[in-house]
Amino acid sequence: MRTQRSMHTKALLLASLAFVASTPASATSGEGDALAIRAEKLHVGDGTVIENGIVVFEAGVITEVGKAAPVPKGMVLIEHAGHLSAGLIALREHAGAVGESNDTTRAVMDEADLAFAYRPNHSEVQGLLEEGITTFVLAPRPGSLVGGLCAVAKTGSEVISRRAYLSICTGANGLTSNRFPTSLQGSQAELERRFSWPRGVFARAVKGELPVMLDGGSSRTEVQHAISFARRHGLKGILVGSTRLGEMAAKIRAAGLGVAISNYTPSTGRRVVEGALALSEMQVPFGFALGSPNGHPANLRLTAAACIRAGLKPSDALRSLTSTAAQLAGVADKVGSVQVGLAADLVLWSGEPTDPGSRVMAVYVDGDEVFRAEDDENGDDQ
Amino acid sequence: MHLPETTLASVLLVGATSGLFASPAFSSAATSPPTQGDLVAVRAHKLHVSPGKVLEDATLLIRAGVIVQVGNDLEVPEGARLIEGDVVCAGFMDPWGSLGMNAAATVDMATNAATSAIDGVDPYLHPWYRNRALAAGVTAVRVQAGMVSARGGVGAMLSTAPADDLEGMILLKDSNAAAGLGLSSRGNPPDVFARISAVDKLVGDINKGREYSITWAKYAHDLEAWNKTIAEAEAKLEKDFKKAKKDRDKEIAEAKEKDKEFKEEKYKEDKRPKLPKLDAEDAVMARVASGEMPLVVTIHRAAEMRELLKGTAKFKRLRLVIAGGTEAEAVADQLVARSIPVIVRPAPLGANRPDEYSGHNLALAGRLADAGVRVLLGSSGGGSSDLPLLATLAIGHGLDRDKALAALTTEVARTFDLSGELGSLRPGRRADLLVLDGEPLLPTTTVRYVLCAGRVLISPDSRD
Amino acid sequence: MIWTPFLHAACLTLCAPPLQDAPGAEPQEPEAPKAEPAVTPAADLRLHAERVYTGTGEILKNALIEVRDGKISSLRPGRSAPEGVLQVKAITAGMIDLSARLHSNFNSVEQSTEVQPHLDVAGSVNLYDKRFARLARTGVTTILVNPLDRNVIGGRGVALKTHGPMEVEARRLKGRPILRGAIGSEPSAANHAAFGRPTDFYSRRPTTRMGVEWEWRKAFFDAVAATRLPEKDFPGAEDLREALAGKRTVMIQAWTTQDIRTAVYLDEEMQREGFGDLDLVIDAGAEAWKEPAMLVRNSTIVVLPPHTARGRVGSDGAFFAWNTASHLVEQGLTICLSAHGAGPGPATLGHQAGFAMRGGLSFDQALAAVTSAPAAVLGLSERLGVIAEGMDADLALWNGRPFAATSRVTGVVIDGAIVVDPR
Amino acid sequence: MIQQPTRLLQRIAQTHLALTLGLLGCSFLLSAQAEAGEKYAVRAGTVHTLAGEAIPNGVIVIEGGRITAVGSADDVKIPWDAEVLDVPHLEAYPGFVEAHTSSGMDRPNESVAVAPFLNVRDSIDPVAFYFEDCLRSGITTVNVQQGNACVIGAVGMVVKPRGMTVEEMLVRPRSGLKISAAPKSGMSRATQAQTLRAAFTGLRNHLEDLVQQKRNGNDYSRREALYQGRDLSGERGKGRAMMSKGWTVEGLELVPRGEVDEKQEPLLDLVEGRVPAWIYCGAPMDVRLAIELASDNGFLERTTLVLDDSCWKAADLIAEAGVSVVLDSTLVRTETDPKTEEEEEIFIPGVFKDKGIPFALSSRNSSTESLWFQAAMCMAHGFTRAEAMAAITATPAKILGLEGKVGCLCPGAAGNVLLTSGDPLSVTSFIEYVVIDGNLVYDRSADIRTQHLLEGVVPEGTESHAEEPEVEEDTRKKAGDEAGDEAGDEAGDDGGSR
Repeated sequence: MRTQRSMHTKALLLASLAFVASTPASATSGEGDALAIRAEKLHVGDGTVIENGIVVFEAGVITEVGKAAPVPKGMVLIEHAGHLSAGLIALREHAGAVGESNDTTRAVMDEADLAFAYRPNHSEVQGLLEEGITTFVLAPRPGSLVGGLCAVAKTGSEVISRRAYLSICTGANGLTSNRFPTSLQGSQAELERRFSWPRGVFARAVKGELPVMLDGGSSRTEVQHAISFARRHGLKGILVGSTRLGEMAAKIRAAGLGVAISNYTPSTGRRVVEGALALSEMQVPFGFALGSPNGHPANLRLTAAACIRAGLKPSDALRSLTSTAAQLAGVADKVGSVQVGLAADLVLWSGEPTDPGSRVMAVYVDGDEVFRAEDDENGDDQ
Repeated sequence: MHLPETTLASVLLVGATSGLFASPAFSSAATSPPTQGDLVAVRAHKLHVSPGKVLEDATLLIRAGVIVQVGNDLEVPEGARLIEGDVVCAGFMDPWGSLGMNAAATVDMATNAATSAIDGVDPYLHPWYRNRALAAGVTAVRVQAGMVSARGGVGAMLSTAPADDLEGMILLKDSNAAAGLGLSSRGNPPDVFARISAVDKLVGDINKGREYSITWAKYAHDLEAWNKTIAEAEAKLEKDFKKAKKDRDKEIAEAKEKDKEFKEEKYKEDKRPKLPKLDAEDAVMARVASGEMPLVVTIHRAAEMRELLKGTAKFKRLRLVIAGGTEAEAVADQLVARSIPVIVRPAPLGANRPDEYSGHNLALAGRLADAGVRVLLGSSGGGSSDLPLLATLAIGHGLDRDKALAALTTEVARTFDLSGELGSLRPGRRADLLVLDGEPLLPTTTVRYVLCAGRVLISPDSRD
Repeated sequence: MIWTPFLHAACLTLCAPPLQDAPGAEPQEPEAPKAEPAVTPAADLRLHAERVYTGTGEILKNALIEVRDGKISSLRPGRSAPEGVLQVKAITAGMIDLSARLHSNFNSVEQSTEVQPHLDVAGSVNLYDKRFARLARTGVTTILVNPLDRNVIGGRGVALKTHGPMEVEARRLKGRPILRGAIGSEPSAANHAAFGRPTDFYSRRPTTRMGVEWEWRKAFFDAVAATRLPEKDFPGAEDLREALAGKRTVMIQAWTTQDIRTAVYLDEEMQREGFGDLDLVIDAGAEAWKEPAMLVRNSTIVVLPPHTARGRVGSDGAFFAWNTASHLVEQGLTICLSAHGAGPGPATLGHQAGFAMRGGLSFDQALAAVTSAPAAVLGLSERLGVIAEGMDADLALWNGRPFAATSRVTGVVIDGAIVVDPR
Repeated sequence: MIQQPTRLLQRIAQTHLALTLGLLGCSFLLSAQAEAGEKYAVRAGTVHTLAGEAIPNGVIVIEGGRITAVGSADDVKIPWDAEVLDVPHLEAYPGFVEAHTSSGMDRPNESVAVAPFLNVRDSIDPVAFYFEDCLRSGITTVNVQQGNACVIGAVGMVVKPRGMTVEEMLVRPRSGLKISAAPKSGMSRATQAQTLRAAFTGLRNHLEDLVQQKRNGNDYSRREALYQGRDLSGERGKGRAMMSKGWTVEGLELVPRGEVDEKQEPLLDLVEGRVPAWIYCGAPMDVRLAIELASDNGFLERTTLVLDDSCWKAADLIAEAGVSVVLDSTLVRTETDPKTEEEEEIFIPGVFKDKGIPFALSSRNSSTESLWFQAAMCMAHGFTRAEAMAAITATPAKILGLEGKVGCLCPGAAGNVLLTSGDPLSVTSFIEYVVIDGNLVYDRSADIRTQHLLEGVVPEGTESHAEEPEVEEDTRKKAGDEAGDEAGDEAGDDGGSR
């Protein structure tokens, strides 16, 4: 139950700000240098692993992938004695939106656009690169009924999709004690009103063009309310924030929703892992939420490893970290796997990508090497 | 004169014959009711005797909870229970845990150097918490009262095996003394001024402990000398008694003649040495100063560490252990020179971490190990059952895999004087071991069997 | 107006010729069980009890109860217990608590404005809350969940069984709709006067009992006015009009005499104004014993708070005499008992019936006060409240004489399923 | 009537008062208000002695405050000069016994951690509302001990709930020293155990110093005793060798008992087994500490454990130690399994009955859920009537060492009789009369407060109670009572960590 909650007092950068033509990006997207990498094991992302696979990319886009992919003459070929996979994707992030991520003065901020709050070269964002995270969904923090529109951003470079989700808190997280709504029935009534006569973003959500990010809250009943709400209005999108999704797997599948698994912590970890296993059994697409800077970026792979320890297949875990997450975020055409035509977001590992014991040797975003593990001899360290 | 037996004097008087860990305080086989024929054989494709030393296709024989034989082609004696598996290694140990402790005792700020962790151990905790740690492969946990107080008192090493009473849980009664410098408690960071004086106060307490042991040793010596001189004096008086009696009669006679008052001879002897004042806290610090017990100091900032190392340099036999050590790289050379181990907390701490952990980096364990520092991994009370999983994070950020396994087994045993009992799979050791279906510390590896003192506690069909 | 007399008729017939089962004294001659072969069609569940207190005033001895798909299919006294059938000492109907206070605290009331008649508390009920199971264990099979009394008009209550499907909509009992409100100091507790800059929306009216009364009257007057002047309309006006038309029961929490009087005067004013007549139920009417006449005049039903050793109850310091229950029943009123929660130990509804009997209430009146009377308030008399063929199979199984301090509920059957097994 | 807070507990008793009571020793004193020789008789519909068959149409004869005869009307002759209470329509029962409470005192707890030199006599408030309520619910003997928030607390006393001064209420002056194995606020179980052991080592060091001084021929402690006015004549002047089952300091006979420091003397009495001990255990792990402390220091036989409802888990340990216990007022404990989050209810008196551990019940509040209600709850959970009644009469009397003196209607016992309108465990019956030491002390028809509670209206001619007295409720909020959402989300990861 919620007594007086501590509220963020920082104001949000309002949408009325002059639209910034192109988001400030450190790496100028587009003309990255041409490169080819051969790795002992190349994880395509759909479960297949190519022994000694080669990936070739030019101008930030992958052109060739394969065991005997032809390397154009004159192009540099890097030999990597380890694994290579697509960059990891986190589904609910606050890094880089320092203090801008929710506005508690009004319950509904449907037009607020998190893309404007994203500062790519903030130190919090750099921390993600060291953990192999190349793309993430920048979402508002819980606290308001409708927090705004989430953006999908490349770590350290530009926003690649400005309207990834409409963030909604149907559970107790959306309540505060000194403005409407202060009760669950109040918030449900308001959402019912907004979605029964939808305008603007609500109309696009009801039409299915704009997926929603539903923070269902912690108790199973609140998660039930979120699922039945989504079904009632035919909404697509993902459920976040609850550690008790395991028992609801069947309902979630029936509603056609995806899930973002919360971080593994010693006290709630057991239910998070059970939930992930139940979801994977019911073939519910799920990715991993991260929520740095409060959650350390290493939590992404740690949570995946905890699920593997409990029985999840490593290939399913990698798929959830990469391709499934890209599908859920609606950017599967740009990132999420090592395939021709996609962005050259690649990570070189010293071992299995889903083993937290493997080191991140190098990270490429849009073909540019943005991180290299510092070692005395350069390149591979075995 | 009856010497209170808890004082240090009795130990010193008796001399260092019975070292603490050899005395039966350490109940190795006491936990499992060993019948003579309690024979278990464990066969594995790869047997990690100790990190880095692996035997292929080896067998290990356990009798009455103790490993008796390890070798390649040992045939299994009939009547022994045979367990087979891919990989066998020693049980993991959490050198900085709280499993088994009463919650309030771990955050108690009123503890002092003499507070015993045993008084805070709760044997009635729900068994589910213990089974969860066993299932993760953790077979022993070092626990401490007052984990964030200035003086945590005397810690203990507990076994995670289920036991019906307190004695059954204890592996080692007095494993260490503890102190905390610059730690935040219940969320609020420590007062800056308190931090400055804390190091001097700790060094002062160790010094007081040393002087305490000296005064007691001196008292013991003086007492012995005094007893000897008194014994000699008595013997001499005994011998000269006849003469003394004759002289005395003569004097009485003379006095009567001159009818003067007869005055007895005044007998003088030097006074008996005074019993020094008893102080339980100084007694603990004396054992620390004499190196009998390691001193685990929970400390994070480089400035305080430098101050601590400088202040404790003069105690030659002090065995210091750093817990936390977020900025320990700055003093890595001194730590290597004085062979001071560091217990690192490998947890991924986000922005809402306690103040003293600011600057915490998952690569700390790897960098310290590369600099030659003895590294241990501990959960700092954050759940021992997750320690093996968190250890993989340390490996993923630069800690060598064998050093990580050592940090959970042999290094812990070595730091707390348990090398003869735990940490490796050699004859004479307590049979705490894990049977895995893959290399240790991999997420894909599952723990199939867990044995504590030869008793099979976790097996594939008993997984709950 | 049509509703209330029927309600009373049903209750009076129950209470009028109480079969005086002298408290404490056991009826002497147990009937000889007739040996008759059971040839009835297969039943889901069969129970045998030495005494079945049906709640219709009739006590069946050595009765065999059969249950099929959630309903009581047959009830035959004077039989010996067939082989393998669950045997208990006594069975009563499942108890009903109209004031179980099982809301999720501040999440259960919309405090942004004082009058929220249309908001349904079902949205904030957490069926996984452990107190449902605890209530079931004490023999309470149905409860009314109301919003927290922090608003003048809190909204709609929801009647739920304490065991069943885990969705609120599936478990909701479609009985008589309930509108929850409060009079006294609680609704204005969080409000403060708007001196200087109003810091939050709590610096508003009402801050006194007068203010609370004013909000009540304003709400009803505006609801009626809205039929003519559309600009007066507000969300929930329809609920208030239904209340005036008697289609929705109005349950008002009022501890002290002055608050009970305010509630009755409100109803009488509505009648004088010709707006309609409220079907009034007073919740936690501790001091109803002081002026029962006005309650009789207004045919109001009173839900009494739990017994207390000190006499003083509630936030307004009302004095709850131990004989209030018997005193009100003597005056011809219908009363219900409540336990305000489901603590382990003695705070159960069964014990409240026992303490009411200590104050002079007869056994049958006490049984009615925890079964048939609350069922009637919920408008579910045709399903709950008594043990008869065709009724819901909600049963409380006792290991001794019900409501005695020396016996307790050892088993519970809800919708024909054994929720707590006495074995 | 509002009680003014009387003297605070920490005022140290004057020496002369301690001396007079000390001289009276621990012999069972029946300060009977009735002058010796005054006779009283009760004739009731049935007399339940609880030690045999109920006697229909029974008679109880009380002379000088003591029961001299119990039997049926035709074979027990009522003395001609006895005042007779003839109530053939009522049933007679022995008075109930509250084995341990800290109610009825001005302030039940003392801030000083180790204060064995204090006595509850200074804080018992004879006109406290608690004692009036005891009469209403049939409690005729109460053992008042200091509250549980202490390390080593004051010496308690057994009183009857009748009398204008503490001396009139007295049944037994030194009923035991209160010790707590559960942590006092600001401490944890580790520091509490450490302080407890330090108190006994402190006693031992003090005695050894005294013997050492005597050996060295220095009379400092004698001079100090004289200076402080501690009387060294007679018994106090003589030394006695220390006899204890725990540990002894030889040579103590050299030290006159009067010279032992006033703060340490009660502890010495405890170690020598001359004063019983009441040890409060707030959790199962405290039971181990309590038993270890009692056996190490030689007073295990005279120890009674005062248990929190969670201590049922340590029942085996208690059975092994062979001590008796006073149970918490919560008879049904609800525990949540951290794995399945299912709730399980445990009936605690049943656990102790099955293990054969003698236990006494405690009242939950001083009127409607008093001892009779707790006994009724036991019957509801399967106890026989005899077992339930014994837990509030005979067993607590035995625990207090007053077996055969209170809690029974047998010749030689105190004249404490309850006259009830029916089965005392039934909700619908009331206690009509209470006789203590052969004096009628309570008559329900004259009890304005019960009438006010029962009828709401205050009978005319009696001033209305302006302010209702505070009834001491067992208001410790049990964890499970608030809005119990699914627990376990924030439960400690190891059950033990912060």
